[in-house]
Amino acid sequence: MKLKAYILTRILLSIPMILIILTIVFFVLRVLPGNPILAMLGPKAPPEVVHAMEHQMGLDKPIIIQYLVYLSHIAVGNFGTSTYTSLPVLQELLQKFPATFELTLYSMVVAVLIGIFLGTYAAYNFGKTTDVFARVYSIFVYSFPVFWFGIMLQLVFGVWLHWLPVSGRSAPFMIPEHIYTGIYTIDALLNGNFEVFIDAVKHLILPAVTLGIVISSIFVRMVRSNVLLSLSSQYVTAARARGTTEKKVLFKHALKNAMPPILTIMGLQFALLLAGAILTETTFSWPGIGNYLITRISYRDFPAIQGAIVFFAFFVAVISILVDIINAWIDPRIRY
Amino acid sequence: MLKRLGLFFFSLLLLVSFSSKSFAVSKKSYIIAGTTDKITSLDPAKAYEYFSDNILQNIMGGLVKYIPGTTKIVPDMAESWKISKDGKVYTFKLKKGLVFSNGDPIDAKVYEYSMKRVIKLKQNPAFLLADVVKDVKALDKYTLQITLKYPYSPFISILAFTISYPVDPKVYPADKVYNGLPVSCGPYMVKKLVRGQEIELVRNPKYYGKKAKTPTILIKIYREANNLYMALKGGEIELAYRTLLPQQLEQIQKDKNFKTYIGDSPFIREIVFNAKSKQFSNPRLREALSYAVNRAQIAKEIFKGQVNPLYTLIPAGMWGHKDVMPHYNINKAVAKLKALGYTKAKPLSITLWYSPSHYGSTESDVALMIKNQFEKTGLVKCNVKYAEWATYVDYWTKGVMGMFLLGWYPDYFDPDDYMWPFLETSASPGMGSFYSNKSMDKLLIKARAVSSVKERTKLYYKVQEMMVKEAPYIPLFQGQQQVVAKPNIKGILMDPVQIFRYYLLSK
Amino acid sequence: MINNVVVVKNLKKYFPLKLPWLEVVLKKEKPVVKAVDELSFSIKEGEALGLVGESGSGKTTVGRSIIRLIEPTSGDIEINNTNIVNLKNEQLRQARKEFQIIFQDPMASLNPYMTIGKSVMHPLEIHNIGTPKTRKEMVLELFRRVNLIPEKEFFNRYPRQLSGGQRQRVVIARAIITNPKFIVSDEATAMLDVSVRSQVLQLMLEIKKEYNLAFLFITHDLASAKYICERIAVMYLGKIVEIAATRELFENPHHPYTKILMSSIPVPDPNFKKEKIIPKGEIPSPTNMPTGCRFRTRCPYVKKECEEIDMNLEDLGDGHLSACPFFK
Amino acid sequence: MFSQKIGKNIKQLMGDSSGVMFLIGLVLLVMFILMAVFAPYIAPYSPIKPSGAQLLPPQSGHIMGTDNLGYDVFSRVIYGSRMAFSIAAIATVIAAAVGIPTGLIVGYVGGKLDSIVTMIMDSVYTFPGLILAIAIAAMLGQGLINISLSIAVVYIPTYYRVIRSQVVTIKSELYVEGAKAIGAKPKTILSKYVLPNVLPSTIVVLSMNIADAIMTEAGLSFLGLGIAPPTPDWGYDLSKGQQFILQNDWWLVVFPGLAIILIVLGFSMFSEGLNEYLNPNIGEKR
Repeated sequence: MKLKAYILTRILLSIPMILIILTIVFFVLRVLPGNPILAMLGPKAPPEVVHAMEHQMGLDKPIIIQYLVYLSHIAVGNFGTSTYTSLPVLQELLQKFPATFELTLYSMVVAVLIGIFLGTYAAYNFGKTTDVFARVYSIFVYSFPVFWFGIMLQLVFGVWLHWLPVSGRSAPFMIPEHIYTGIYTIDALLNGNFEVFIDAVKHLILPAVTLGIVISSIFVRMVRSNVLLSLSSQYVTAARARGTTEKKVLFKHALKNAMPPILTIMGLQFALLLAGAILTETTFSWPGIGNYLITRISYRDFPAIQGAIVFFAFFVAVISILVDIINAWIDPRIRY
Repeated sequence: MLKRLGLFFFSLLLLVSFSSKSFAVSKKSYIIAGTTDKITSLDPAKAYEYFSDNILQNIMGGLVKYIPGTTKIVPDMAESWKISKDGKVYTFKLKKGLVFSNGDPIDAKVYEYSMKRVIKLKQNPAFLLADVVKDVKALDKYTLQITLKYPYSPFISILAFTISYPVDPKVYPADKVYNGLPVSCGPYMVKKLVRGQEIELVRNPKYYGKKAKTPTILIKIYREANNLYMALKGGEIELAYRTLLPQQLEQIQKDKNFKTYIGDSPFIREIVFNAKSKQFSNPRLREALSYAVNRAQIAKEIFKGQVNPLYTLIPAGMWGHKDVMPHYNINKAVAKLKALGYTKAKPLSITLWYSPSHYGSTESDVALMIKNQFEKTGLVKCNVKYAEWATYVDYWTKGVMGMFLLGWYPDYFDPDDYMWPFLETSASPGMGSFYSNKSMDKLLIKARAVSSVKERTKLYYKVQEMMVKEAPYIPLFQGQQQVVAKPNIKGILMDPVQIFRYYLLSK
Repeated sequence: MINNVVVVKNLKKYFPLKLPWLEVVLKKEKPVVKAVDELSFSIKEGEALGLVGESGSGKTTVGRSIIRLIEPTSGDIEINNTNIVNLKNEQLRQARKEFQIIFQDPMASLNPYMTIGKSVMHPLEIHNIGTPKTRKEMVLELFRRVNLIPEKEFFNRYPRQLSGGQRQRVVIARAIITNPKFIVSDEATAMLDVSVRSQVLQLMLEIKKEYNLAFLFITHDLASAKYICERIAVMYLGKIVEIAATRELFENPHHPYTKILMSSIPVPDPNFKKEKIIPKGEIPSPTNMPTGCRFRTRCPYVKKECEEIDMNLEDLGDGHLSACPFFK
Repeated sequence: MFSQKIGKNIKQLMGDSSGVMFLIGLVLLVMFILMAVFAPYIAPYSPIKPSGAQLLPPQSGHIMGTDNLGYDVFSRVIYGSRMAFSIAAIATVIAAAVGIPTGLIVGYVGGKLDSIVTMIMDSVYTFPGLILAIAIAAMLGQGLINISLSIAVVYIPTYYRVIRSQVVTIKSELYVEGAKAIGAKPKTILSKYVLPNVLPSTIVVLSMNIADAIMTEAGLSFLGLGIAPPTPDWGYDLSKGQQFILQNDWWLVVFPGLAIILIVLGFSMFSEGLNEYLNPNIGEKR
């Protein structure tokens, strides 16, 4: 099967996933108590206004109709209007998304770096101290609640040492002048403003390290077992026999060949990373989609909640498609 | 290699943490404030919670305004006004040459457009105008006539509220809430708004009144009290307004690097009983419970003395306030509960509801403390339940909850706003109490129509005395406004109407 | 006159070919693999019919579809005068006590979490034969018969605690406990050690005689088939190419394929020289079957006409049928 | 003979590190179970009544200090184990009760039903569990059952997938075909032939899942979507404690956090060891 057809299949297959998540959330939200109109208008709103509003938002129609209408809107990228701010939900989400993306991106970098180095070294020193450390590390860190670990880092680096800011994305006046990507570290560099860049990095360190370390437990384990596997394979033996240096053996041959499964796992862990991102965003007041979701839940801002979750589903789908495509591109056997 | 990499990251960390603490906050040209409040909308037709309104109060103005630091209403964009004898027709003469920040003129037509727009859009606060205003008409370019449905003496206060502010008809659509950057007509204008992060106010050069003292105000928006506190302590912000935790405020009051300003707030908290519910329909039971509530303990232990116990619905400091409700007396509570037939073996079993985030993170503590106070009688078994705000609103309007915590922030500065919505038959369902009493209604209507403050005070005394007998509410406490700032910040005004005026700040 | 216990007519089993969904959607005709194509044969009471062929010839599919473990695409299967193709689920389930199957891998055919006693007793419970008391007795007696002694100890053992030969005896016991009329043996001895194999073959032969069973003996090993079977059918790519009494087939093989198979039997006598006919090339892919005679691509005697013939069995007399019209 | 077997097993377990892990995990779990069962005897105070001054640092009488309402932190940590266990247990039981039979039946029946159900389950599985749980919990509201339910929904696919994939393999095993051949009903085949072969791996997934469920519950409570106070709950106490972290009241955060870590550690070590022992071939957890 050709790569293009594979990509097409993969994309088509992810549509049901988004649809199913959307459906679950839609019905869960609608079936349960709580009146979004009242939440929006306040209890003082006269009943006829409430009814008019319900009518305007289509909440008086049968739930199936509402569902179909919602689907047709989503299909054309209309996520509805927030009942809390009256802003288009998509616009709000797109504004929040770069923050979440920046956080997850750097967390992933932290996790991958720790995972690759610790995992590879552990595999290389199989059974020795490094290895034992790596295994204990991954088991321990896996048990850390993200938010707890975040609080601890805040306590140490923010409250006690005063090294790093404990919350938010930027200091006052440190939002990049021109927003291109919404990712502050990149925008600051594009603006050529090094001060803003440093500020963005400072704000990123604690949340990204928190999330990165917690996720890294899985990477360490995966990298270790995959590198172990490829260290015992014939091409590594062959490379050694040719007199390749150990460092080259380790990073060029063993790690390279262990990469496809690691990549796949990275893709799978992305969901975990996103879930962690919500807790991290809450802990560090990071103004991303997670924070947005949690805030809007208390206002029962249906369009916003649904929007955020659909957005997450999209994000997960896109990432897993990307990972699959990269994998298929690296290893043609995966296509079938 | 690992070592080298580690060293690299460590030095990067050091570099990043020690370099560039030097962003230019020391310049006189701006003040950086911080808050935990959130902005919903800056369209006067929709804005209806403290922070959005407060921003509007700094970037816009209306026909009338309060003299800063007082509750006295004076003309603002109006030059003068007349009220007809029957109290139904208000005629305003506008000042000439008024313009919005974009240069568009402000005239009577603009006001007509704005007020009609509010009523048409039917957003959250629209009822303030819609309920009483019959018609708005620009008689000529500078004359505006507002006709009411019935004489309503607090109406002039409503005109000082954000709902009555003029909007630019060229920018604000007539049939939709406007979401862009506001067009201002006040001391400041919004230069930048990054939701959930910060809002930047700059001086409005076209403002007709006194220019704002500081060219730029940056308000950083924090998610939690902790973040706000941290930012304040770390020097990121120079002023924190709404809302630190009581413990944090207590600590910072001892800190010589900061100055704390405390003032009364018209914000009140109360327990609401659903008078229609089976369990709480008996006024004697409600009375018995009100004896069990120890407001002083709540004020002291949860709020560190930063709120004041309140024994009526009208806040202290406002005319009409009368201390009427029973004070804490556990023996009386026990006696009254016993008289109602409750014993240790057969205790009264009730549920107290609260909403966890709407009134800040202290709310669950308040609920738990009240539960413990009820249970201290030994004759009550009190459950505590919570619901998120939207569900909470739904529950109380549907009468699901029998007893719950609620708060009230006035729309206009008049005792009517503390009495009518709570006690009048058509209004009380909105408060979840469903309280109804015909003689009470008569008193309340009368108090609206009369314009003499003396007369009205008498009437409200009567209302409050009647309320004690029925006890549909247990008022708990009255809030404070608290501002913490660097000592060099001047112009912080503790306003009785709790309008925080950023435009008076300077350093 | 001895009754036919099993009569199979025109049995077909086609498997749909798995393709990527895109191609499935685009193609009108769904390609199939013709694993079993128009097979007909019968087995008499007390008779064993051998079904031999290379792996991939479809003989296992025959064994499974004949007792409807997999659904045949079409055809009639009469067992004990009942056409089991038409039976509904529940009827079929009840009819199953009349015919049983012995699989190749005895370890895999026993539930690892069930003692072998329970495993053998289970068919009795399913078909409600005997009472709970007598069932155990029946099992123990059968254990003695198949030489699983001490039988009481064996009763409570798990499959993993048995040797391969013992396991296959358990499987045989389970197959005959309901007193069936017909048993399919699917390479039942293929995975056993040579030493054990003959014992198990012997047991099967005895059982066949004692119970007067009809036996379908599927194997790729002509020697085993010769040992047990009265008649043998040779299969190639889903078709029977030749069928005859065992002796007749061995003495007088007619179809070129049979000849080739014969030549591959190891012969104990090193001096016995045999004409070696080795088939050319690989066995063709079943998805891309040759037209005409399916064997023609590998037949040493292939002619031009082979492209056009139907592979119909022709009677050569005395029940010896062959599908090659040319080769004499 | 039996004791001999156990001795051999322990030796086998202790032989490599997974055995040590298993034992540490077991000890931790037993500790927490005892804590939950005997909470009233261990805890010095009621966890839902003030028992001293507010915000006392750890000291004799309050070895983990008190919180902002004067509740004893130690007592709340002890009682918190009850909440953790109950929610995790209820959620896991619900998830297993739905996921296992669904996996069994769908896996066995196969065909279109299989493709559809598997697609639904996979969708839920790939979606970040916590986020889904947040959405459901937020809407269901507080309460033991509601929270357990929202967590359960997230874990149903985990069971379904494990069971289904094994059923699909086991279905083609000869002994299942054999059972069909002897005329066993599908119900009998599922319960007597398929299920027993699936159970060992299910037990491992179960114990891994409890760890995850405890973590998810803590996350939900931390976000304020969990159990209503004053019921002792680690996640809630943590989020409450975070408010006071700037006043250096570290004990409010450290102790409930450690409790979560240790119980999750206990479960994951236990299940990891169990996994290696029962079926070395079963793959990754989420």
